[in-house]
Amino acid sequence: MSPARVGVITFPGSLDDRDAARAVRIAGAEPVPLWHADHDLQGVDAVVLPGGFSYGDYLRAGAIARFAPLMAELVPAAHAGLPVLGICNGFQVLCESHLLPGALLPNAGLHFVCRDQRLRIDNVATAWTSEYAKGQEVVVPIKNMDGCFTADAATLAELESSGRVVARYLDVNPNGSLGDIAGITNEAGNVVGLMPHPEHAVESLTGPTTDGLGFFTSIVKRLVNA
Amino acid sequence: MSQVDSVSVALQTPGQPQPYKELGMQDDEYQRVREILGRRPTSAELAIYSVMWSEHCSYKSSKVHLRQFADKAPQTDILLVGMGENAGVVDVGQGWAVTFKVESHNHPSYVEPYQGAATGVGGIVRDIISMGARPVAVMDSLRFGPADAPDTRRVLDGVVRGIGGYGNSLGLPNIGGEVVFDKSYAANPLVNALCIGVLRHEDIKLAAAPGPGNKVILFGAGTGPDGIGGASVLASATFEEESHKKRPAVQVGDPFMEKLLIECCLELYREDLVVGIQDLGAAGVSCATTELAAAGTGGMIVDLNAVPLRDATLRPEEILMSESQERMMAVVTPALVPRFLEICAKWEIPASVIGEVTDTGRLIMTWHGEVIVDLPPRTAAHDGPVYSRPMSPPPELAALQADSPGRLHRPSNADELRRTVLWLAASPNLASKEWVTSQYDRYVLGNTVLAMPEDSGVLRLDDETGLGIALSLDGNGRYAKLEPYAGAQLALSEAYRNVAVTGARPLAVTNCLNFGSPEDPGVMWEFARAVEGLADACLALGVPVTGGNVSFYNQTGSTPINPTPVIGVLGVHDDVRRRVSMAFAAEGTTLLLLGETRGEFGGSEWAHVVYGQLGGLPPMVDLRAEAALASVMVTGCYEGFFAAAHDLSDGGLSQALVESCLRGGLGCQVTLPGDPFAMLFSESVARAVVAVRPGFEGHVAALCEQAGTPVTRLGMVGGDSLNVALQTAEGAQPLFSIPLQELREAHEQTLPRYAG
Amino acid sequence: MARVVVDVMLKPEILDPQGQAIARKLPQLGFEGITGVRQGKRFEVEVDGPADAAALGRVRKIAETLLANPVIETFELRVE
Amino acid sequence: MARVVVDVMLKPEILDPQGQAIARKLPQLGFEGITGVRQGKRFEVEVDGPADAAALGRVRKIAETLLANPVIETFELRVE
Ligand SMILES: Nc1ncnc2c1ncn2[C@@H]1O[C@H](COP(=O)(O)OP(=O)(O)O)[C@@H](O)[C@H]1O
Ligand SMILES: [Mg+2]
Repeated sequence: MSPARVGVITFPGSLDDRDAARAVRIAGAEPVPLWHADHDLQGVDAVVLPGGFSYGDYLRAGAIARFAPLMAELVPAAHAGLPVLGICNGFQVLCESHLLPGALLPNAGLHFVCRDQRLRIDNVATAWTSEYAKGQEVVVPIKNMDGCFTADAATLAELESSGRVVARYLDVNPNGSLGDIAGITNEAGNVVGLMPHPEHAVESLTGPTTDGLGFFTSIVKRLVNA
Repeated sequence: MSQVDSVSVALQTPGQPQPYKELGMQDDEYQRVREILGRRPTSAELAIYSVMWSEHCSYKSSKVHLRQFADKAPQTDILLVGMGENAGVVDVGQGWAVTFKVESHNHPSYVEPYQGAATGVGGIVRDIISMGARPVAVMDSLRFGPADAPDTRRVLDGVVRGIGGYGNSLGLPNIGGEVVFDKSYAANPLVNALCIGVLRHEDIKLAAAPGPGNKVILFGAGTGPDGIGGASVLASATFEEESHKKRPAVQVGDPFMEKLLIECCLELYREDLVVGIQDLGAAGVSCATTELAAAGTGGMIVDLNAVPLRDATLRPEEILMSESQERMMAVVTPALVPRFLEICAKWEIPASVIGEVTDTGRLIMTWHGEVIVDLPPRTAAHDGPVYSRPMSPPPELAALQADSPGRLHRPSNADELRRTVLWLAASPNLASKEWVTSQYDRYVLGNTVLAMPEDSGVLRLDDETGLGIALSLDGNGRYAKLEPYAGAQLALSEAYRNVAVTGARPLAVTNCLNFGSPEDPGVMWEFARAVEGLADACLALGVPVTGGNVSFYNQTGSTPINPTPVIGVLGVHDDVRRRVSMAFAAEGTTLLLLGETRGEFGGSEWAHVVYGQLGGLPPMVDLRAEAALASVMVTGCYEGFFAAAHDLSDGGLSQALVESCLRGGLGCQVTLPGDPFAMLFSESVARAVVAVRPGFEGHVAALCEQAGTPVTRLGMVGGDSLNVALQTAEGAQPLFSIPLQELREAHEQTLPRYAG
Repeated sequence: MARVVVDVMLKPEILDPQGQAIARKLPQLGFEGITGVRQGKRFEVEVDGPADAAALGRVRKIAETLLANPVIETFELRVE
Repeated sequence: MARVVVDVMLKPEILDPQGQAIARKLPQLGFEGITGVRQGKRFEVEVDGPADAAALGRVRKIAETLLANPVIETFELRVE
């Protein structure tokens, strides 16, 4: 059986694309590099939008990348159920593309923050979190300038009542995010946006933990069983 | 259009006065230019010579001294590219090579801290790209005025944001550095940025333009009116009718453009599309064209009208001197130009062919069809003036050295010792730098094995074999002020030791020499002594200097900064999985102190923090002991003897224990064998504290015995406090105990208080 | 050539962490009597030709699709 | 209560990478006829009491010290 193929999109200014590809590989899938200017998703089984500063985060984080030709392919595919994980800048692009609600504003402290962050996984029904136990606490790096999740009150209430908050910050809220929200999912559970970086917690040599691997093994398992 | 000061005009108007003084040129330097050309220079030529012969580009005051790095270079075959290129390249084994270099951006960082620091990172990263390497990490060594001085917050906040803002956007992990506060840097902060790049041996690129007929391509950002104050003088002196807008004093960086440049260059290299490449830094197009031509076939023609401009009003002199960021110049064979431009377009990078390589031995530039530059490029790039400036020890030195800290009251009971441990741990120079380092991405690229607050940054280069490197960047201006020869050696010692305690074999050195005005004989003497000390020590330790940077004129009025050589040492890990961290995280491991402790307090943190005193002599340099300690550490780490290791430097054993306990979350119980004050706070060199895994105590003892490294058993790791006792004839007498929580608060609250 | 200014502000119901951080800082710096700060963006867009209805229409479209994020922001156009 | 608007822009001679990146992107998104974009900040400062000379003086001082960086930026005040 050939391994699942997980695409990793590179936008101009993407930074964690190689790291995301490594995490996909460690989880047992084949990473497929995808180029923002192409029109072809190359038949991948799932897609990761990696972290970074696409277009320098100029204007607004994710605002320009959202117009990439490949996004025109990705948005309908995601609506049709393709699993998509947006990490950090990827999360910002997903919000700008309206695949996920809300927006990410500059950190409340007005500084870039890089720290090993404790999180609680609150939704284990998504395509990317099935390998975690509900309420499981993990430590994963966070590193961003614009990580403050914001939405209007109705959207927020809807996210909470439908259990679409995927992960929350514990101990410290590093960026002023509403409801300590670190990640959310769409209604169908196939699109997930995360501010923390699970791809930097997949090897004990280079990460604070290997707690992030579950996001990648979740999708691999799902694709294999599909 | 105004008249152009072409070569033919220059020939017709030999007596025309020229503003060479305003451009910082001496009378005799100007005369030499006239001799070289056999006529007066055009204003464009004057622009080129004035920047290329500036202190910054020509190293005219430092050259005679820097030669020692080559003359005294240790015998080695690890240097694939030595000094003189954009950065040295070191063989780290398995076909891999590493290039690294540190550079200053001090003055711009005082004027506009954010942009000054940001463009400092940008500049050093381009040096590394131009060697053919992929940049893989950055480091930064920072010095500010006192933490509580009125202007420090502005400079500190801006500089840290700038380093982070630029480096984070490039996707380069920041893996270490320094933050030092001292009144000597109050109006003259030091911002030294280091970049590390990795490449295969066969991928090395050089800054040379060989092959007549090959095309010269300028790519990256447009050329704008950045950093051309001098050129405006020239332009307005020559073209009075032109109303020259105010030119910016500040260069602004575009990290997004630089990130694209990195990826674009790497793709160009992968397809082998360049025969020579050079980044544009200080002196911009002047520097890139003269250096490329001088190192190549010898000639080049350039059409300055082909340079893409951000500001259409720029005069040719201004184009030549512009220091706009994020630009590179490549030499490409004609057949490959279309593919080259295609790759630039893919990365959305503007690129234009601006000239061609020739074998005429002349650099010729045209502007609207007229020849405005016609000169032998070597004369601008390499044959600048060289000065042996007068030097003599600073008048105050003897008194300074005589004022030994021996006169200061020392903590004399357990309570005073305890308070001193906490006081030092909370002092701005020794306090946690988390406020700074949490603004830097240390994870990106996924190869960071150790980073702040560890002794060195450690990176994995090869996923399969575990090949890796370690880097540390250190300086100590107080030591160098007291004795510059020793001061430079002590900085090298510390960086060398920091690399070795992680288990890496120290290999090579880069340096950034931050000094006052070379026209001050006292400063010049300090500089010469520091260079001599560094060259001698590099020879003794067998680690060659691969490159570096000199920053002069760091002073306020006539008061220079403390002389501050900042030294970077690169080490190699054959298998990075065997690296050792400073964290006390394994209960029950045995703590040993390696090395000999003498009562050395000259220039110490203790004297600085408790009394604000600086005097006496710095700790004794002992390179033989340093090399012995390193051999113990490298072998011991590889063999898996150590659960933790931390070097001793500023603040001595006290500070090392505090840091290792807090890092690992475990306390320790130590018994000091002699004078507790000296044991805790002396800054003797060539020492480290190690936690030995159970069962390996004998192996370590044998290893140390063989190397000639003294060993003192201190105690054990464990518990949740730092417990210190004194060995007496009656046994161990408890001195004091500090809960980790109390230590943590002392250590971690200082910087946020001043900076937040 | 004319200049159209686009002012982009967060919707009033959206929390503005940047503005709040500034407002919090003011009393520490000795500035009293400020009850709130909100931070937004200002774009100066240079159009080719006059700022006529067509040009304004184009800038409005740019503001809607790119310069402002309608989920959280509102914008206003002004000719300067 | 009154509102003072502070517009902060980079000085004209200072490079604006953000504005340039936006301007470069517009033609690719199908927007023609834009010759330049510059991006700045807009602050809405609410003052306690009327926007009289004293209040404006205070906001000006805040703009100088906190909202704008006088080395590279200029600012303008406006009462709304
Ligand atoms: N400006 C900085 N940038 C990155 N890391 C820094 C900086 N300043 C300090 N650090 C890191 O903080 C830690 C403590 O610094 P320091 O006490 O100077 O270390 P050492 O004495 O071992 O050289 C080190 O890991 C160092 O690399
Ligand atoms: Mg150290």
